[in-house]
Amino acid sequence: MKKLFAVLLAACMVLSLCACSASGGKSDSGAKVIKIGVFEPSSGDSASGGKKEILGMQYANSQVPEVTLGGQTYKVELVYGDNGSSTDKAPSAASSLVSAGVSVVLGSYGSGVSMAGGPKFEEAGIPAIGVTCTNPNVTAGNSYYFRICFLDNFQADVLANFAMDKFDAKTAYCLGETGNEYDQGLIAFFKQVFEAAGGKVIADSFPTGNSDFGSYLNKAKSEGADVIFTPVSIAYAVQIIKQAASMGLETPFLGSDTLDDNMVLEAITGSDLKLYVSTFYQEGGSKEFDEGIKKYINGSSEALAANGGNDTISAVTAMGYDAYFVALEAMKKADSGDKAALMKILPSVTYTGVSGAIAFDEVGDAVRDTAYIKTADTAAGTWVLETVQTGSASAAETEK
Amino acid sequence: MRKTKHTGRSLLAVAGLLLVIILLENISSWIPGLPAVFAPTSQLFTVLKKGAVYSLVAVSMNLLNGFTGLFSLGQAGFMLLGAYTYAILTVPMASKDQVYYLFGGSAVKFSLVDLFQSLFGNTGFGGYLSLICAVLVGILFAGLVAALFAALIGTPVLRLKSDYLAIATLGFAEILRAIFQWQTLGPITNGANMLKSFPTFADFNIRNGAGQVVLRLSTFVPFLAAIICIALIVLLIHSSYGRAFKAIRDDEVAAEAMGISLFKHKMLSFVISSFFSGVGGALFAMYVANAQAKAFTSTMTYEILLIVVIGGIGSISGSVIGTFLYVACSEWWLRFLDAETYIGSFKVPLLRSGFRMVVFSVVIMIIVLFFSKGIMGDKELSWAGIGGLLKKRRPKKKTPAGKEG
Amino acid sequence: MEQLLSAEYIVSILLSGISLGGQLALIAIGYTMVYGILRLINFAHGDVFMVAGLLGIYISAALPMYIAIPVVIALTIGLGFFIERAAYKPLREAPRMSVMISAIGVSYLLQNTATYITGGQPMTYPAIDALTRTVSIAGASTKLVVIITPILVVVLIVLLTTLINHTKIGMAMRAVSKDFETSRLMGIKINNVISMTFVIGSGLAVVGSILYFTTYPAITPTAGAMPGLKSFVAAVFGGIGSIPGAVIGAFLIGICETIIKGLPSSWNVSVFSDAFTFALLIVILTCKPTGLFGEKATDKV
Amino acid sequence: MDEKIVLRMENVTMQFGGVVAVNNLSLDVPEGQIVALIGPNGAGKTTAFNCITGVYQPTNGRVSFKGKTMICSHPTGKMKKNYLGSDEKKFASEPIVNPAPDHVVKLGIARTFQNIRLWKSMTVFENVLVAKHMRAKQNVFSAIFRTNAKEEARMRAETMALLEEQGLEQYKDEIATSLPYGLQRRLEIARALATEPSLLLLDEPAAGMNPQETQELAEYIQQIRDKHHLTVFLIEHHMDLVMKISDYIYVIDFGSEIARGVPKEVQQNKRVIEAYLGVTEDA
Repeated sequence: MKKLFAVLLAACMVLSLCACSASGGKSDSGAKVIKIGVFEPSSGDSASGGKKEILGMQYANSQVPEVTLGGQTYKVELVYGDNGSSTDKAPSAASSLVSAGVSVVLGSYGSGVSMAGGPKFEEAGIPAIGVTCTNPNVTAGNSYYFRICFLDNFQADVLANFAMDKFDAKTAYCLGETGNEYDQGLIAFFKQVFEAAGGKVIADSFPTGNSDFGSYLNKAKSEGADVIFTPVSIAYAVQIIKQAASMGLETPFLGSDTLDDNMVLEAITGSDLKLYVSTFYQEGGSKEFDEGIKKYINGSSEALAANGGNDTISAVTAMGYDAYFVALEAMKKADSGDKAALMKILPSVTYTGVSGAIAFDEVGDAVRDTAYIKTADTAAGTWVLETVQTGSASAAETEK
Repeated sequence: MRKTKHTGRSLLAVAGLLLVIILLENISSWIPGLPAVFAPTSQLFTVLKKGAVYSLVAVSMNLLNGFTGLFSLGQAGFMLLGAYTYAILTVPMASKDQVYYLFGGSAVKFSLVDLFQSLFGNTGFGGYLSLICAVLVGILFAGLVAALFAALIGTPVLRLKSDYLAIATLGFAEILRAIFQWQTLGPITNGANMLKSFPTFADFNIRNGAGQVVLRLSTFVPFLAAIICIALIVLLIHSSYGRAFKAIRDDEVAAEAMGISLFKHKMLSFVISSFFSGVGGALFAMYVANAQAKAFTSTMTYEILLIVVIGGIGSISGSVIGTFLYVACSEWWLRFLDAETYIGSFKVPLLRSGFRMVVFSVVIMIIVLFFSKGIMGDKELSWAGIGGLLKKRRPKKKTPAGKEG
Repeated sequence: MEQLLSAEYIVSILLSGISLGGQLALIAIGYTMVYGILRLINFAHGDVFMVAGLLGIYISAALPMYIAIPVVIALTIGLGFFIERAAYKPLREAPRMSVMISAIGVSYLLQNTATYITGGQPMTYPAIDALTRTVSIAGASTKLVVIITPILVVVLIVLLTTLINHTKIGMAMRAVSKDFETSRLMGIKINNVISMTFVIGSGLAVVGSILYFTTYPAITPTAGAMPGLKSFVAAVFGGIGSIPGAVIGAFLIGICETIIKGLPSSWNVSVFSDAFTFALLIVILTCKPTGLFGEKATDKV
Repeated sequence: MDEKIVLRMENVTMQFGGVVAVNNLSLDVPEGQIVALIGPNGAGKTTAFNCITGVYQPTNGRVSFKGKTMICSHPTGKMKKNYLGSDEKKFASEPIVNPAPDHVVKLGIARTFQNIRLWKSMTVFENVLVAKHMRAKQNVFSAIFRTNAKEEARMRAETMALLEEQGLEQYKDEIATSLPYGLQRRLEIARALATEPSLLLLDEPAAGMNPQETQELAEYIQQIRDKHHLTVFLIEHHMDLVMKISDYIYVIDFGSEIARGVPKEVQQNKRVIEAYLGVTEDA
């Protein structure tokens, strides 16, 4: 028995080694290939968001699978590195992309993982384009990280103002995950704005892996919150919404871009909760894209599953779609697929995508001043556009 | 006489190994056109770096669990202490405001990096020297803080027996994690958020004026650090104290009756093991280029415990071999299982994200169930052993089962 | 601050504490019984609890609830039984450390398999009407499950104690936990006793999982890890091997935890809700190394 | 009495819960002599040993070594109410002294075990070498960095000498537990000697030996006593061994002393014969 297993184990190892060397040499066959690394969570708490972002890239890749550089046609191949939504898995996922020889990296959904993986890309000299990682620290201190989305200080500003305008809120209860850069960053910025305007913020956080949100929500209620701000991962958002729904909470919820997800929508449907989220894109922004992506999602069972079983378009999908074309634009402009060349050209790349115009500032952040605020229609189970906030760009600037 | 010969040979082997590492790291820039495995971006180097760091941690855990017979599960906690100490002390002043942006800067108003740079300058050789000094001192402090903490909790905890000790140390690690995530300590620990921007292994690559890498040392450095620390542990184990530890492991009552103070020696082993776990934690922070309490969960301790068991409880070389196999499997060799693969138009079933870990855990279960002594048992890799192996077996056969029983 | 002192708030905190405690108690019994007999910390127990939750989701999607629940119970018990036979029985003669490693391995395998199947995303537990109905106690509205949990726990524990004290298999269990070797020599079928322990433990874990996940309806692959660890702490706390000890420990931990979470946000202490459990444990262990109701073992010299 | 008393037990009582294992035991072990403590199975002999060596803290009583109080105790806490022995007032005013076993060894009392407790993963040589650890002049740093090389060399040389003396040198690289039973006993004694004791406590050294081996052991004990200038205090079952080598014998049953005297006297004592042959279970 032991011998048998020993042989089996040995065989496994030999096989896997072969597989490794095989995958290394695969790109040599056929057309020339340029690899784009997709640094996204396809497992873990943020998997739902990561998969939708990937969907946008895949759709973009299916539309434009080739790029012509220096008179030669290259096939664009997406290489996936699953960062498992966790900062401790992210560096090794980043390394796997680096070792796969990608020229540019797209992602990740979630700021913490982007920050954790960033140094690996910087070390290898590979530029990375953040798609929806909104925390300022992703690009600050890492010259190789760019991003095409707005920043958390802008988002928090928009939401805080919205809370005060719409609900006349005086007290806000903020709940985030302990140690999640994204949550904590947003809460801190929200607090700055909200308190500067004379409001009171109660900031609280729950430990990773927590599932008892009843206590927190009870506390929010008892401390007299006018609005509850929960910039958390989808997984937690779903739980918070469900538990709030079962408590019959009347306080309106504010969410950040992560909550713009059909899993959250599904959780809230049928309840009496009020939820407002800020996001990058609203369905209807680009007819052509909306139709195309819906067709793409409905066209394959896998894509449909990745989108959560329906064809509601998430903003992150649109952002993923745009990110792919920004990368392609950079390649065209540099006329090369070389990582160093791309790094050099990226700061000057501009592109107008379905989510708006994209250009980078000196830190590598997108110059963006539009956020959409959507609300959940709990009866129909759809997102409804509440308002479009064109935040004073100065607000974002002064925060820095 | 025989002894000095062996020491000489071991030293030579270690020096050789370090040389090979430097060669391996740099060979692709000297000889172009080599297979992709040798490129500095290859997963090979990730495995080597992580392997070096983890093998130190595994060996330090083995010192406690394998050689002293103390079943402690606090490893992640001590690594956390080490990682944070190192990070807090070495985040450069210039980056502090950015890193601690939620707390309006850091309460630690100095940085070892800046301290040494003001002594030796920050460019060229002086810069390199101050980097080395800062990292060295940082790592040393990392170990000391972990050791100090071990000494503090050792008094109540070490009186507990087996499983109770295990659960108490596990508990301490969890408590530590909570403390380091506490917002109130934010100005020091950055709350629960990530510490970054401190010197990492990549900073040791020697660059020329134009910023181009001339000599890569980013794999060599963790190897050097791990080898020095493991050598110290080996020296300890082969000393009078090491024998006393083993006596405690074999029979506590007899050890005590032969004048070996249980408390003193358990404490010694605990503190020393924690010191090296702390150093390992600092190296781990350098490897992942960030420090965050979230990463140091009990899962990490279990992972290291599995490595120790796979390598063989009570075998240093086993722990090291086990680590590299474990890391290589989880990070490199089995990665293809995570990618959806098509052979022609045929989609290979089962392969998708997550499958790697399933296969990996099945492999671990097989090892645990059928080779419960681990790769090395409690034997050590020795010159005589290698010689014998080469003579008796065909050198091809190098599976973990090669030395079962 | 003052709002937090309202009766309604305090009642709601205590209620959810008691219900959490009851759920932990059901898991803790599995730990404590296995430990009593095999001296094994069955690290996989928390994951069995998680798998029971996942099974609940998948099976209730295909079958009506009143059929699904018995099926889930049967499958989980089968899983517990299978784990013992496949991963622990072969190591009966091996050092205790090996068995514990095997338990960690099983836990790893269950978590990774769950990650593979669910994609690591949280799955939503179906609402069981009988449990999710809202009731109101002392002004605090709460789910029915919160009230049912402690009652069910007490009933189950009375049943279990009867089983242990008044049946043949119960007697065998007590004998084996007192002295493994002698019981074997006396002709007790050790393997049957051990299997029975796992069956009971897993059975209670399923009930625990139904109650727990009805209250906290999201299941991730690691959803069993923390409750599992806490229940184990509860078992150690009460003196491992002692069933009443485990139950009391679990209630204490459940209540303390919810109280800490319920403290004013400005104190910033909710991060210690898990850590407090361990701190409590360490204090108890240093004062009374064998837990509250643990038996003192003296080494024979 | 002109001979020096090495070990003195005064009113030592050891009570576990409601069971009194050793009851009010007082005895003297004079320097250079071989003193035996005998009694039927379960009489409390090993418990008495454990009270001397610091394994148990006696419930009441005092143990002095070379005229100095080494262990002293009186009932405290719950035990105050439940104490079943006598003389609890005698030591009540004295501070409780309860040294750890290793401390007792350091003072110069070494012991062997009834059920041999050698370190199973170590060789014969290492088993003895470890026992040298306690008295070595070194610290953990000098040990790691090998600046204690001289000390280490001395320990090794002394260990080797001890093994040669005990006739164990040809087994030095064998795993200790693989030795034949008789040699394991001998090794355990050698290991105890390595701690450089002045008092040697032997817990049933002849258990499991045949008459031939017992005979050898008797000579051996006397030999090492003379060579290492030891005082020997032993627990034994084998009457012939005890009668042959002991200078003085204490007999206990149910924890209490029932007789004392030189071998001859004890042999003829009625209560001893009764204890061994009659009322209680057979020894």
